Amino acid sequence: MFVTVELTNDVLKDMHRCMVQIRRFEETAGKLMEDGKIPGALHLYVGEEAIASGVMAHLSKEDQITSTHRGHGHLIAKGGEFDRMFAELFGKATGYCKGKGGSMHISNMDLGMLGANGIVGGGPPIATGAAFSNKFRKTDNVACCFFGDGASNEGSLHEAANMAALFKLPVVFVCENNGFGEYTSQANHQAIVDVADRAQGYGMPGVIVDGMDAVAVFEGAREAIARARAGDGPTLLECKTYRFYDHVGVRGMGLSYRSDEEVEFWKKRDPIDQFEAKLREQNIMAEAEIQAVYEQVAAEIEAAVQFAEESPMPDPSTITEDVYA
Amino acid sequence: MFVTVELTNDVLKDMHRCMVQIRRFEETAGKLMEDGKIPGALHLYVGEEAIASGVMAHLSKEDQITSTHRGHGHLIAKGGEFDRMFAELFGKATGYCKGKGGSMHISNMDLGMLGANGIVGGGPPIATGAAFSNKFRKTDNVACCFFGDGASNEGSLHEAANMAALFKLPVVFVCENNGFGEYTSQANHQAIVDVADRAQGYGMPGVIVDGMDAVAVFEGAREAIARARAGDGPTLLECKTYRFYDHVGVRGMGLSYRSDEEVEFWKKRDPIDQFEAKLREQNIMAEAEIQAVYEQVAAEIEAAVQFAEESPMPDPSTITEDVYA
Amino acid sequence: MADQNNKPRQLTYVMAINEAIRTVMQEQPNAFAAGEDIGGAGGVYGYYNGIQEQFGTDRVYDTPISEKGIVGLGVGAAATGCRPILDLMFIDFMGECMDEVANQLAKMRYMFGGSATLPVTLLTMAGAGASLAAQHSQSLEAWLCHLPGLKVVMAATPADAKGLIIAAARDDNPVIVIMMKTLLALNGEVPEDSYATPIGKANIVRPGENYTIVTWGRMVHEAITAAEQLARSGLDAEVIDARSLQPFDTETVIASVRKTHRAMVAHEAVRYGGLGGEVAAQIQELAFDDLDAPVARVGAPFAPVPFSPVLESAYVPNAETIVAEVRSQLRIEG
Amino acid sequence: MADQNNKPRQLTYVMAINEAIRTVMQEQPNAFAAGEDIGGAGGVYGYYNGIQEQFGTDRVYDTPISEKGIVGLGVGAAATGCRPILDLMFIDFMGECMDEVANQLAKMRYMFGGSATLPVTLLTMAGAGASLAAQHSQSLEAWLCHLPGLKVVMAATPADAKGLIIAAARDDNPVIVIMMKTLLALNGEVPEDSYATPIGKANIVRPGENYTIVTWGRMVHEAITAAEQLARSGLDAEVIDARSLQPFDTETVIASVRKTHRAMVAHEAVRYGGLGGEVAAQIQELAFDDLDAPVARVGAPFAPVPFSPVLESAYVPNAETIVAEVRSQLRIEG
Ligand SMILES: Cc1ncc(C[n+]2csc(CCOP(=O)(O)OP(=O)(O)O)c2C)c(N)n1
Ligand SMILES: Cc1ncc(C[n+]2csc(CCOP(=O)(O)OP(=O)(O)O)c2C)c(N)n1
Ligand SMILES: [Mg+2]
Ligand SMILES: [Mg+2]
Repeated sequence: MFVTVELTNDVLKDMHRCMVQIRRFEETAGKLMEDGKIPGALHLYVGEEAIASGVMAHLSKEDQITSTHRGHGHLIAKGGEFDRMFAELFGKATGYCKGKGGSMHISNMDLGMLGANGIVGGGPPIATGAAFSNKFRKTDNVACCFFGDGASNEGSLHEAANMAALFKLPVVFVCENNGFGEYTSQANHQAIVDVADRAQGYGMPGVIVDGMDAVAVFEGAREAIARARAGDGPTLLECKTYRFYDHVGVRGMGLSYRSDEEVEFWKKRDPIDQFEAKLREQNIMAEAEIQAVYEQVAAEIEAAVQFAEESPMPDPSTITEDVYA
Repeated sequence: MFVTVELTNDVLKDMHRCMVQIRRFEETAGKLMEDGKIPGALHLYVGEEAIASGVMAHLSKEDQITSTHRGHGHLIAKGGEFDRMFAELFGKATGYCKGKGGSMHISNMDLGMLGANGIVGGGPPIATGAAFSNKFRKTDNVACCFFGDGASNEGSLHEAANMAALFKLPVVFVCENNGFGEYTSQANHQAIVDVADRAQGYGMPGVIVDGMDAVAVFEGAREAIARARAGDGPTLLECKTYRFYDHVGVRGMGLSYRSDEEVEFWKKRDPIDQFEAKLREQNIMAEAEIQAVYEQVAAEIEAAVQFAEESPMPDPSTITEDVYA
Repeated sequence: MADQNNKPRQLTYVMAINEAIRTVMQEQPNAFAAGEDIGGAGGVYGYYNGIQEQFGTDRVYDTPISEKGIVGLGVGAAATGCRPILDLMFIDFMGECMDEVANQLAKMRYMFGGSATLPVTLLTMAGAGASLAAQHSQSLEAWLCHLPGLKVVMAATPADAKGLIIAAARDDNPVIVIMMKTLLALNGEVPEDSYATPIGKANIVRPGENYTIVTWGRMVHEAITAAEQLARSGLDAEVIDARSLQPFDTETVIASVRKTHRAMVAHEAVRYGGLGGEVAAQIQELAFDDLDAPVARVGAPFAPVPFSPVLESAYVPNAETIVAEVRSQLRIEG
Repeated sequence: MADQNNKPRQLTYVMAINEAIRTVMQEQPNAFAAGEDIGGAGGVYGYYNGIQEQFGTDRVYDTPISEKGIVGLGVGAAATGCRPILDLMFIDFMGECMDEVANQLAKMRYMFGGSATLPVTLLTMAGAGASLAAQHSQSLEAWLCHLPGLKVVMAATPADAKGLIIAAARDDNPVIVIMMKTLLALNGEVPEDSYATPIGKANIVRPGENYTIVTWGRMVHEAITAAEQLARSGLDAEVIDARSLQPFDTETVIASVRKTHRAMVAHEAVRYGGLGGEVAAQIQELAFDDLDAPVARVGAPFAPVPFSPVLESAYVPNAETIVAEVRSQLRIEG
């Protein structure tokens, strides 16, 4: 059996920092978009930070993930650096994708982050391929595939899940169920309540955890990832969560697809607030230490935004570069 | 509630005749193919007759079905006429598709047979559309979607099943699980034993019946179809079956993908033999009456083959006809 | 309602789409609309705003994110008496449902010997220019036009957006209506009544004497701008909005080239393998002796659409690209 | 083994494919093969015969019927150090996995700013002539060639089938190798050693002086037959097997046309919107002043592939179609 990551205080602190990093990155990105500095579409991860933090606590750089259109949080948790991330969102030459990808394709192969994806359901077959590769190359690495409740209705997930179970591949399908695909509620896109109910139909375990609780995610992911590393095949790990901002951008479009009460209900369960309350309660981090994290992260972000702002735009002559190896 | 079809002696006799018709049609088609009279690929339904017969016993012409590459049996059970069927297989102008479709696209809209399909998994979204239409047009018709165990791994089935359950559409997904997709056994294409296990993940019932027993299929279909007509949504009805001939054509390719023992085991469970044994046992049909069916069917087939042989080939000038309405 | 000064009514492209869908839903009791987020949300680009409210949840359906499912739903429903209006948010998602589009929707009638009729209207959004990167910015009309059984139209103006959608919905064949995301805010004259823009008929949007530009979609406007610039060099370019890409109005194009003797095809899609090749090939086939110069082509370079605005704006062909190409084709200096 | 008389070895097209796959599996330890029924059964056309036996179930995988899954598997595995050989039984099934092919496989490297490398080889079978009807007989190379990021090759001979597959597998880019079902039994000389047919280089299979036929796939053989017939009318046609459709060897084609002054592009795909348009457009762009006649095009009529042999054989272009088109193009009497 593989040694799994234990939930030490250091791990808890790392998860906290990670959530704060994601939150601040996203809030900053949202503002920069509203200020017209970030072009295109921006899908923010605010509210869902516990999932990326809890899962990625188990992964090394050699483990891979596939992400979604809502991918910044996954990249940050996988070790992505703010400066190159902001630079990418700005469309700068110094960005992770040299400005060619932007938010929806942000990625870094060296960190095992096989890309945000503009195609809903684009990730699962690719994650399955990475897991196949891990097994084929006789490594003990695992691939984690993030996807939404909306994405769970795409055929790609079905095909990938079946294949992963059949070949007993080291992959974890992490469903970030935030109750909506864009503006369509889960009740309006599927007749089931738990996406995890689909696991059995592929011959893999389906596990449900509270996606607003980083520790619950951590524990769920620990088991699933251990199973994958041990060669026992995939798991469908469903994390119940909520996004605090709109589907795209920051503010709602004036649409009434979510009631104020619903939003308030979930905001009370803010994954960071809850986590910090526990950290304080259990004397793992004092208030000052927590505040120090925010200050450090704020400084990092400020520097990164400056880096991005000062970075050069890509040269138009590079348009036809990077098409072929 | 809708009145369902009761299992009267007449219905049993109809089912018997239907199975014999399919068997004889397929055997004849196989021979004609070997004689070089039928071009292209022919996927025979021999061994699986109980399914088409048992399900179609409940359907009227206004109910629809979608079929597969193995579609002759479905069309016969839905009321397809031998002469136009053979003519189509021969590529004649008098065929159901004027010779343009052939075996893999044989169809008849007037009979509610929305086509064999050369694309594995092509049927489910179309059947779901027909079911949608039934509901939209406020009819009480139902659509039955036939698909194989191999097809169950296509994304199209996933998307269709989810949508059908969500919209509570009058459709029955009939899985003809013959244990193989071409030459690949079920164990080599999915990690589950029962395709019906997938039903729960869409929020619909999954039911397993003996696909070699027309009465068992009839009863399973009765409930599923009644549910659909009543507006209670789809059912996944899995019928365990076996094909007696090769995946395509008649004889095996010399491949050892199925053991002789396995084939023998299933041939002992021949759906027609078993059914006739019961008919005799329960004095529903005497031997002579059974034999008369074979004779009538043989005569029908002979006449139909003659019709097909004597029919004209389509005129090459028709190539660009029927592309647009 | 006609406006008070009795001037022809102006409408944005997005509102013209909206009005067209409402018109179709009114005219055709068996029409229903299905697509992702078109119901409660009115569609991500808003062209479904208010339509579910008006026609009810029995006529306008939010679907799961299941493009194969959506197109298959349309095929099955159309074959059994409905007239579906399907929504494929971005043409880039065509890859998800290409089997249903290419192998079922386009071919069913033919494979069935003419017995199936598939009055499906499929609306989808194409084009670059919104910093949406490689998977949300494509122009894939060439894939669709190569498929017998489909009709394909592309709307360059609010009036045509309305007219082509209505024409598509009245047509008994599957028609794919490609709309342009960068034109959504464009204002134009749009008649209030119900009318169909004939499918198969190109539109001469700027008559001219000695040069022909055949184009479609957003590029129609770029071509007009280019024509104005070229006028200063003494070139009087005729701009033809092909509008219907399948069937294609070869006749109008050839008549123009016989008059002008020089031609270009311009589209936003990647140049290599784009429909421009087909059109250029047709022109030289049918008007070879009339041509004073090779038929020129303008299209995007051979790369996916880049995200960064500086790259994207250099990538997407526009009026300057057209003018530059004409100058080099005709060896006109500066 | 060289045969006893020391004559160059003959191999069928199907066996050449088989040998190529074996060669690649031997040369590249990180190569694996995955597809429907390629393992135990050796593939529906037999070109995988014996390969799983030789390399084991750890290198050769039967997959579920999940085309999206198969291509996605290749993308993910290639991006992380493997060199997948994927099998898509029929090119007609491209619709099932077009998203993975067009939006992931073709674009990943670009979207990621060049950081991902995707050495995927995808084998697939195209063409009509086997009475397999509309969904198993298509030639869809035009879709693929319009996609920056992919390379696309098509093998007309056993030697090229082997050489192109090896070249594809050695290439660090995604390469789609299109094979022709009607050529499987074709015999030809095939070197025994491992060799790569260069991607991007056309092959002049019949030199000629005063006419150029550019073609690919099965039509190469039809063009040669046509050229022999045309020789009787005093036309000495050069036949060019384009072989590599993306990148396309424009240079070789243009050099030929500059010499011959008359050209045709012939393919089995539907004529409208086929790659022939691109090639014809290029020829007139680059060799306009050399052309004595419009570039002709031969392709299938605008209809899906019909089932009935009498219809299919009238549908599929062949030597007669080519000859007839040349005669009408050059106004040569019967
Ligand atoms: C194939 C495809 N279909 C539709 C879309 C448009 N789209 C982008 S995000 C989204 C909703 C996704 O919902 P979910 O998977 O639950 O993720 P969430 O946004 O909730 O994180 C949709 C429909 C797309 N990008 N790709
Ligand atoms: C999309 C697609 N992929 C692959 C094939 C090739 N193919 C034809 S039949 C078949 C096996 C289907 O298996 P199953 O669904 O179990 O039906 P059965 O033949 O057993 O009745 C395959 C792989 C196809 N026709 N379409
Ligand atoms: Mg969601
Ligand atoms: Mg089967």
